[in-house]
Amino acid sequence: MWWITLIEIAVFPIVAILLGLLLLGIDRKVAARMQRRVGPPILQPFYDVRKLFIKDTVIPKKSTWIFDFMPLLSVVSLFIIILYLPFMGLSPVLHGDMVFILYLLILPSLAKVLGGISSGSPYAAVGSQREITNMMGYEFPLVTIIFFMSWKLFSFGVAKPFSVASFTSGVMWAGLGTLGIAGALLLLFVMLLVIAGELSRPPFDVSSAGEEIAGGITAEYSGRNLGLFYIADALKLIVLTTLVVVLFFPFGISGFLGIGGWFALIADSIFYFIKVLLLMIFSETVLKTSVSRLKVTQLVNAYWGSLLMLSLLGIFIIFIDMVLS
Amino acid sequence: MQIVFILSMAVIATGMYACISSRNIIKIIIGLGIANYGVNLFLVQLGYKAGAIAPIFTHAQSLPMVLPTPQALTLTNIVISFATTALMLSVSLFIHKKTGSLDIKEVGGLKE
Amino acid sequence: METYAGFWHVEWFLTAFIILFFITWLIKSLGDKKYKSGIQEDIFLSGHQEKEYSDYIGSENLYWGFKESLRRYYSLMKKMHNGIISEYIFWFYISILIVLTFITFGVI
Amino acid sequence: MRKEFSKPMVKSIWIFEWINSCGFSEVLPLDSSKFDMERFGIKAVSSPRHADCLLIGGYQTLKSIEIAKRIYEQMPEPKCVIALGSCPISGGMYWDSYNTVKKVDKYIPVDLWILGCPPRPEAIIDGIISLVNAINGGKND
Amino acid sequence: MTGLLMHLPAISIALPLFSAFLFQLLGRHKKAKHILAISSITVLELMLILQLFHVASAGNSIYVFGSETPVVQLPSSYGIPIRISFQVDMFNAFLSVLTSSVMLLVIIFSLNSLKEDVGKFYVILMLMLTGMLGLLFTNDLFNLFVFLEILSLSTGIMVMYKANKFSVEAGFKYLVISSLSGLLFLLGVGFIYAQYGMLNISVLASIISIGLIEKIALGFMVVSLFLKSGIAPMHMWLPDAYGEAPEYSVLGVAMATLTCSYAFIRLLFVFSVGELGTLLILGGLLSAIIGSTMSLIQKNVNRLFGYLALAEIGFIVTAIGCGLISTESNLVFSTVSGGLFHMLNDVIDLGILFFISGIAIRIKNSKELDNLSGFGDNKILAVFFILAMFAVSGIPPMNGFLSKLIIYESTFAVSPLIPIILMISSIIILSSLVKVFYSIFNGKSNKKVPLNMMVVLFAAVIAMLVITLFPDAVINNLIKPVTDALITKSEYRSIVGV
Repeated sequence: MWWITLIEIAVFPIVAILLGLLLLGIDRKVAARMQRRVGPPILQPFYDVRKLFIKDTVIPKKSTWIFDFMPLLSVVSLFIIILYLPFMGLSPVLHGDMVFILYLLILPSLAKVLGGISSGSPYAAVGSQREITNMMGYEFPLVTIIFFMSWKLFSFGVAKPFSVASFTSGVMWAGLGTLGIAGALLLLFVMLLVIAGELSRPPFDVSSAGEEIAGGITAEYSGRNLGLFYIADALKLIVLTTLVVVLFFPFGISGFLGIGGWFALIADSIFYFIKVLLLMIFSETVLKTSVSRLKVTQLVNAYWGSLLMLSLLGIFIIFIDMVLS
Repeated sequence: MQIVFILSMAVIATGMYACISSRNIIKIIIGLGIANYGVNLFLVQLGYKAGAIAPIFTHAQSLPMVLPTPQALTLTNIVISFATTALMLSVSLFIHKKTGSLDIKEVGGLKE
Repeated sequence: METYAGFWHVEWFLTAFIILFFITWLIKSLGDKKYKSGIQEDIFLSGHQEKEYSDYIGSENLYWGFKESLRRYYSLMKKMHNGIISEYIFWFYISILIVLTFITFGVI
Repeated sequence: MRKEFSKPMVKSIWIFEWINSCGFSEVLPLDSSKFDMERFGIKAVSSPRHADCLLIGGYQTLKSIEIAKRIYEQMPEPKCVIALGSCPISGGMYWDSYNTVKKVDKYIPVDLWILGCPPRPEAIIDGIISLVNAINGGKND
Repeated sequence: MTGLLMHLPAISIALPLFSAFLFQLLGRHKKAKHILAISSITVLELMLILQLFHVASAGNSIYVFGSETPVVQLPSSYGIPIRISFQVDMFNAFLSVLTSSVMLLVIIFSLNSLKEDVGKFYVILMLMLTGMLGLLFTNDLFNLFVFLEILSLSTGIMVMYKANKFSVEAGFKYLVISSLSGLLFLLGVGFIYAQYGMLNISVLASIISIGLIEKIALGFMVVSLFLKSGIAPMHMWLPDAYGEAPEYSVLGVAMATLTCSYAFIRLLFVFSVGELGTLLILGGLLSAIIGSTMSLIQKNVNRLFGYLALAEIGFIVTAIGCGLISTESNLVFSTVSGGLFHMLNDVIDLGILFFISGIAIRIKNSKELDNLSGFGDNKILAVFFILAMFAVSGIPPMNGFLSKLIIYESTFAVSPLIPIILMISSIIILSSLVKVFYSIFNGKSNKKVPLNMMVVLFAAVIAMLVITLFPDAVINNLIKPVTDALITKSEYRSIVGV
């Protein structure tokens, strides 16, 4: 059976790229619609990537060899995360646990930072140290939520509380009173903001701030390197929304509709696509069109201060609910 | 027996207080020395028996003898504290040559 | 490798890494590689022609944002690590008191 | 020689604006909901490395044309230049002052002239569309 | 052959001492001194590896000084162990191999950066090694104090080796701290001696009943060892010492700190004092937080790595603390094995970082981060640094990630707050390492890296890759027996049949 996994290892990433770019297109379209603009065609990201791959790839004189290697590493690490998450509603191709995925989520932005640093341009250096500050920021609430949920699994007596498979058993909503559901919704709200932070979307896009530091991290990237970063951004969108799906809405639709075999597969993947789409819209398209950029200090205060307090509040509410019931 | 124990604790306490309250390096070293003497005093009085003689076996009278091991411990500790104090004094000499003062504020060059 | 509450398989990670590295390298090789050297390779400094510039940001002001937002914590740390040896010994005495109270009153 | 624009470039053109004076107030509404340039895949970009088109607007002095030339040099190869308004064409209102550059074409190869001082947003959009049709129609120069 | 094996613990102390003495006789020809140093350390390391395999197969071995046959039931009328004895079990055999290989790498690393005072440097290094090996093997409380003092004095001098204004100050602080800690350790030993009249650890462990006096005595002993291994509130001397020690022998000073942490881990587990677990966790978390946040704002590269070492000690101590608290045997085993496995990984990863910073400082001869740039075009160094950065901050698949995975997933059963704080501090460690990467691998200057430094770096990286690629092999036949040796105290206690 291992050769099936090899095929899946090769096929899933390609599907993920297409899905990611499609989602980016829908995201830009919905954002435009919100501003009563016509907005680009849905397939615009595909045209962008195709155009980027045609253009020259300029390697600055002052940049080191890492500059050219890092876009590759960031896309590869995102591909690997996709294999460990239940992509398209199916069970994950490879079995890993949550701590591994949390740490692997650092790799893409770390690769981007290393590339930005070694590109030799001061804009990119400022952008990359802002990106690291952003990363240090959003890790706190993210780690708190995930460790709380695995601790909850542990208190339910699950054998391997950290493995992704045990997460898909719907730990979030199991055995929750009304109070618990309020707490869980609070955690979902915090998670959506953290997702927007990880994708460095407008309220938190200090690292690729167009106006202040011309182009941010990718100031010196052009042509196919920039195309790879564009694909990495799309993949990150897929990975993060799938992570939220795993944490909060892991249940499939086929069981509900009671259809089996191939149709179940298709129904599940469509339901998964809808879930991912809604999550993306509520998490970052709404934020993109409504909130302007934060300063770097406000960013860290937002994560370590208010968002963390919100997540602790949510955890506390759920804890009370568990104690009461 | 209790008195010597409390006295040695007092000596150790004064030595340790001297370390934190003094502003001069030499005084810190002296404080450490005093604390060492306190510990030695404490160690020696552990083996004490009333009316016993020094534990020297060569043609000793047949009287009860004091316990020898704590005295061995004290001897070693004296030697070690001697070596450490000598080293620290030579280092403070070197510090004075380099920084021109023995005050811990000036010497404290390595900030956060 | 089995841990208390999870597991970690190196071999699957490495095979996935190698295969996907090859696939990404293929994707990257679709793009165009050649470019015109000369001015095009200089760093974009909003068009200014700097003869000799140091593009290096001193290690003092890296992570300014993080330091700025944790200003109170870092000022506390500056006071704590102020290089005076009697302060360090004072902290040692505090820890002795804490440990002794912890160990005598058996506070688990 | 310059690499020629090819067909896939047309659907997504990223412009880098180098606009000195009045031109910018006209380019700004292009992102607005009335004249949405994004529906043609045109996006304003902040670094010449990412850009395809250099939008030169407003009168160029001898110093600023130096910088514009450098930016043009730093753009990756298949690139085009759009001159915005009458100032780049003939120095516009300041044609008789000593330091304005009368004809930008002498310094940077310009592909598209958009007339008007400053040209209205519709004129800018129409100019870019004609550039797109020109490329589609195969006439590259 | 078995005769040699019996005497191994004694030889492992005698050999460095004897070679330290020999250096003075060799006078001025440097070449002979280099050869003597390398040969004596390699011989020592081979013997220790031999001993590791012997202990792995035949269980603990004890060596009694001064009695007829080296391994004998302790004589005397009714069995009071009055002789000093060394006990070698899996835990300290493994650490002794680690220590001697670190010292070997330090010697090879500093071959060509020593100008003329070669003999002095090797004497100090050998004394440090004697202190460390003695601290590891000793089975006698007072003997532990004596070796602690030897180690402190020689490491203090090593920190002062460069004899400039700052290193002398750092060395002085190190000496004051060590003598204070030795003093209080002796006070604790005195209390124990007052109560039981004997000093042998394994015998004491079997007959001790933890009352008030024993608690105070253990409290004093353990606090002074906390101070020596730089746990949180008492850690200020550690970055000074690492920042100012000569760049080629910083890893030796780091190894000295880890050996002191071995000492208090051994004491806590042998005397099974459970109360201190919470304190260890608090101290570990505090040092993880302080270590990582303070390393962000440093300007001196070795001082920055000093704060990283502090954070890594925080990880180890938290894991050991959780092991002390928890009761369920499976949890105790996985937390302690996580801590020890992290000790091994931490030594290797920090070793690579210190070697790379040593190379950078040696070529640019300045410790400030701002003028270390110029290694942009050196591909090998950049790859090694990135691998070490992934390892220290625990990014998969590197070896740091393995031990941190075990630590997170076992300490979280004690309380979920612990892994959250540890994970945040390891992210901050990553960002301070990115800052170092930015300073070092920036410009282009084709300076040649000396060969011996590259050889040492290769050795450390190969060790890291071996652990990364074969985690199960390393854990099952190295970390598992070591943790068993530490946790199951029965064999450690019963070896000295009273």
